Amino acid sequence: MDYFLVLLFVGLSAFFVLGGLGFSYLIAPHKPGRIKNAPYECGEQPIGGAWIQFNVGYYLFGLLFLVFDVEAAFLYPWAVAFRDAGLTGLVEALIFLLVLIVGLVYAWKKSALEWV
Amino acid sequence: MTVRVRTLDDICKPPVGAESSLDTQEYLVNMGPQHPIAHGSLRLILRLDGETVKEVTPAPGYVHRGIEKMCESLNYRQIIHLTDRMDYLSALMNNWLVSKTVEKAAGIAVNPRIETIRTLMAELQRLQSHVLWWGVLGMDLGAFTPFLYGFREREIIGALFEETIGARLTMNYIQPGGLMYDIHADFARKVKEVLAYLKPILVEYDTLLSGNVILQERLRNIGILDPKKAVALGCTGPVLRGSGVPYDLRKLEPYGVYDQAEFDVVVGTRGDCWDRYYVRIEEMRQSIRIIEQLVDNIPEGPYMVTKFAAKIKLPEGIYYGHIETARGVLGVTIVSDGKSDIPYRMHFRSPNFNNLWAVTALAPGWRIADLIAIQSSLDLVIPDIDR
Amino acid sequence: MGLVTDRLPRVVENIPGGSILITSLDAFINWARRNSLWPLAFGTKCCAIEMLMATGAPHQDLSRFGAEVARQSPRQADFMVVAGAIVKKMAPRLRMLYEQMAEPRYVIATGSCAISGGPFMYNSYTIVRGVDEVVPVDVYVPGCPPRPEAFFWGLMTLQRMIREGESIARPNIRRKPVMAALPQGIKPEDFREEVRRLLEAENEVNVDEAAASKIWLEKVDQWMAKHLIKP
Amino acid sequence: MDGEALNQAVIALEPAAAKREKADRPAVQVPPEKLAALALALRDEPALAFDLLLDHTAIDWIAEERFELVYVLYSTVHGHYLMVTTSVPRGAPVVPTVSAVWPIAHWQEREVFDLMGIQYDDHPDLRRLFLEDEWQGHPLRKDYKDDHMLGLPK
Repeated sequence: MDYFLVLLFVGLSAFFVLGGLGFSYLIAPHKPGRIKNAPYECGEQPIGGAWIQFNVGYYLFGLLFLVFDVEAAFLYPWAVAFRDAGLTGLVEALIFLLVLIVGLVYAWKKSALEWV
Repeated sequence: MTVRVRTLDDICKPPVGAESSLDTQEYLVNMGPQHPIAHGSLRLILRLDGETVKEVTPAPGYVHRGIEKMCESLNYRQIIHLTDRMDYLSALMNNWLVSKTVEKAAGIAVNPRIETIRTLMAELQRLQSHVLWWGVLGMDLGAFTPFLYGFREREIIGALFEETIGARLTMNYIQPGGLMYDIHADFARKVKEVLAYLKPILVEYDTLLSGNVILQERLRNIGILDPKKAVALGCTGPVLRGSGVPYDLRKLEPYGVYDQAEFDVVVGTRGDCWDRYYVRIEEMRQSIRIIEQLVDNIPEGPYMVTKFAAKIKLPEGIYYGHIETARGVLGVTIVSDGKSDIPYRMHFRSPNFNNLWAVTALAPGWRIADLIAIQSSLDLVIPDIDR
Repeated sequence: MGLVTDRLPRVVENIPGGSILITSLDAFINWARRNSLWPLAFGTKCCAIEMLMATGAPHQDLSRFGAEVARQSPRQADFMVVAGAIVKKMAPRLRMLYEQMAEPRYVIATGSCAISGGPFMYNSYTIVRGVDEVVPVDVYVPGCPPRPEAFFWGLMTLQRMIREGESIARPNIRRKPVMAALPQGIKPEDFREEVRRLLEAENEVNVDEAAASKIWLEKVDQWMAKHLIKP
Repeated sequence: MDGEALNQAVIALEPAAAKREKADRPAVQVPPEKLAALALALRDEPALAFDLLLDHTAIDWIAEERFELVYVLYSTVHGHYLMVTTSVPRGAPVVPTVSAVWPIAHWQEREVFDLMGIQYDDHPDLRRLFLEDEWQGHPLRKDYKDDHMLGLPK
């Protein structure tokens, strides 16, 4: 029976997301043009292509962010069910955090965090 | 005799790094005419390697209206309204400069009342300009609230101008031979009220922004301009004084009644963005000191020495005058052929034009965020660069 | 592309009850659009201080009209505030910025420099005399610089134009310039009739040729002759 | 040093220099070929030490068929001013650059080249500063004709 709430929740969120996009998709005028699709550079023609070799630091930062973002996402359900998870739940969460802390320290020592 | 005229496209060719090599390639980005950091329309072509700026090539000219060509067909009174459209944040000082140079050349003596009112108005305008700069610096570095504080003060000082001059931005108030109108009846009382209000405000500015650790982190030791380099690059005003050179025309060549007011020249030590920032905050305090000493005894007398429509003819010759505006030394070179009241040639030495090129010397090596801090600490007004 | 977005409103209109649906939908959409107009901060000169900064500041507050979010990139802007003189070197960039704005887009030309070249009209070899030679302008706010309240009146005029003339069946209708500071004696009916009569297709502007030509003077005479309400 | 003494000192330094009358501050006139040497001397001479180039502009004397270039110098050490002018025929307006002596001259000369059309030889990066690169003519010259310029109505 209580699955109805989950269905309602999923339905509402889908409605808001798809409804917003769909409504504006139907109603908003859509006139793509050559200049309109050109990349915006403060009113100037962009110089040179964007397909270049750039610094690897961007990728490293992106990766680290992804890892710790997902970690935060996992912590949310644990925090909700914190009270009835009892002591075992707490220890498991700490172990999970510890593993990620080790990863962070490793990245720190390998100076992946310093921006070159 | 090698004269080679190049074009902007020679600069704009994208640098090609070796495709296969491991090192990163550089690329060109336009911080173009429409950009929040360009207070106006200034285009900076940045050669970037990842985040670090390799080279900055400013390309001004997007607001070049040819004011110097227009001055060759207007007489001296009509030129005044063009001057406050160049550096609109120190409009009164621009007017004062042309009036002062024309009066000295034509031999018109101006009575002390006019001199005192001119000095008062110039210092109020300097306060208003620094207050706006402070708000916009906060906004450039990401903090939006200083912008609201800054403009609150700007409106209060603007109200003073509006009562006497009637304009908020383009003043056209100081004419060769005196002033456009006399000051408002209770001008002195209102100025004292505003000063009493502004003193605690400056303390509030320090606690709000100056003491903020993020701002100090963004400004300290960034874009260090040593004195030799600053003088070589022709910087003047708070940019030069921030590097430690005490070059302030109000002290060296006292014009108006600056010699009657006792104030000191604010000089920085290291010449980084923080010094240029704090020099302007201190200058605001000095301006308040000057106004306080002058506002009580404004001498009596007519506010206009020559008839308004009188033709002012300058004897033949070349005259150079300059004045200390909020951004540096604004100079004017008037060449008169002695026959008519229209100048033969007029050239403005704009402070922003010379301070702009410090960016090319300061920016390489820093990251884009530091470039924003450097550009904002130089306090540029673009129409003054392009004239 | 556009089978759905462009034809749907017209298809619905032909169904007997359709036009009621369209107009009521219009009313709602126009209400939503006009109360959240985001300006593209495009200040070149002293008007920028008055129009974009002073109006956004606490004393004269632009957020009363829902327009205080000054976007820097044309992608997220609804209307472009041309504040300050436009010179020949800037005209193509201005046109490019206008092209890169998302539909439905409007232009408010503030300050006499943007309207007619202002104090730089004579003896200036680079000024473009009037921004309407480069981008189709919707509202003019005269003044040098106009007071922030004058800019609000211009903004309210634009909002009234959106309420009157905008429709999803014919999106982004290009409108002839309407003076924001309406001369005395102009009644709301004249205003509504003016907007309805001005629904024209967008005219292509050749930037280089337009910026160089002096069509501004004849344009004003035509406009004054056509629209001046004889007392 | 004050006006007159300054003029004599510069003339002593550079015999080809002459005093320029009708100027409101000490001014010296010098032929263009001597300009580069004088500029270097003015900056490095300890007694003069002109290290700040305040302003550089050009005047188009169309009646006398010459351009006059004006350099306003200031010494932050001694605190005195000097105006150095040099004249160049309108036909071949070529002047040696002083951007090696005062780096700011690099851009001031570019502005004068852009608006007045005076060529600076071995200037590191001589291009137009304000106007587009394909702009025809130099606007600040007295004989500059442009139909875009609206004349004042009589």
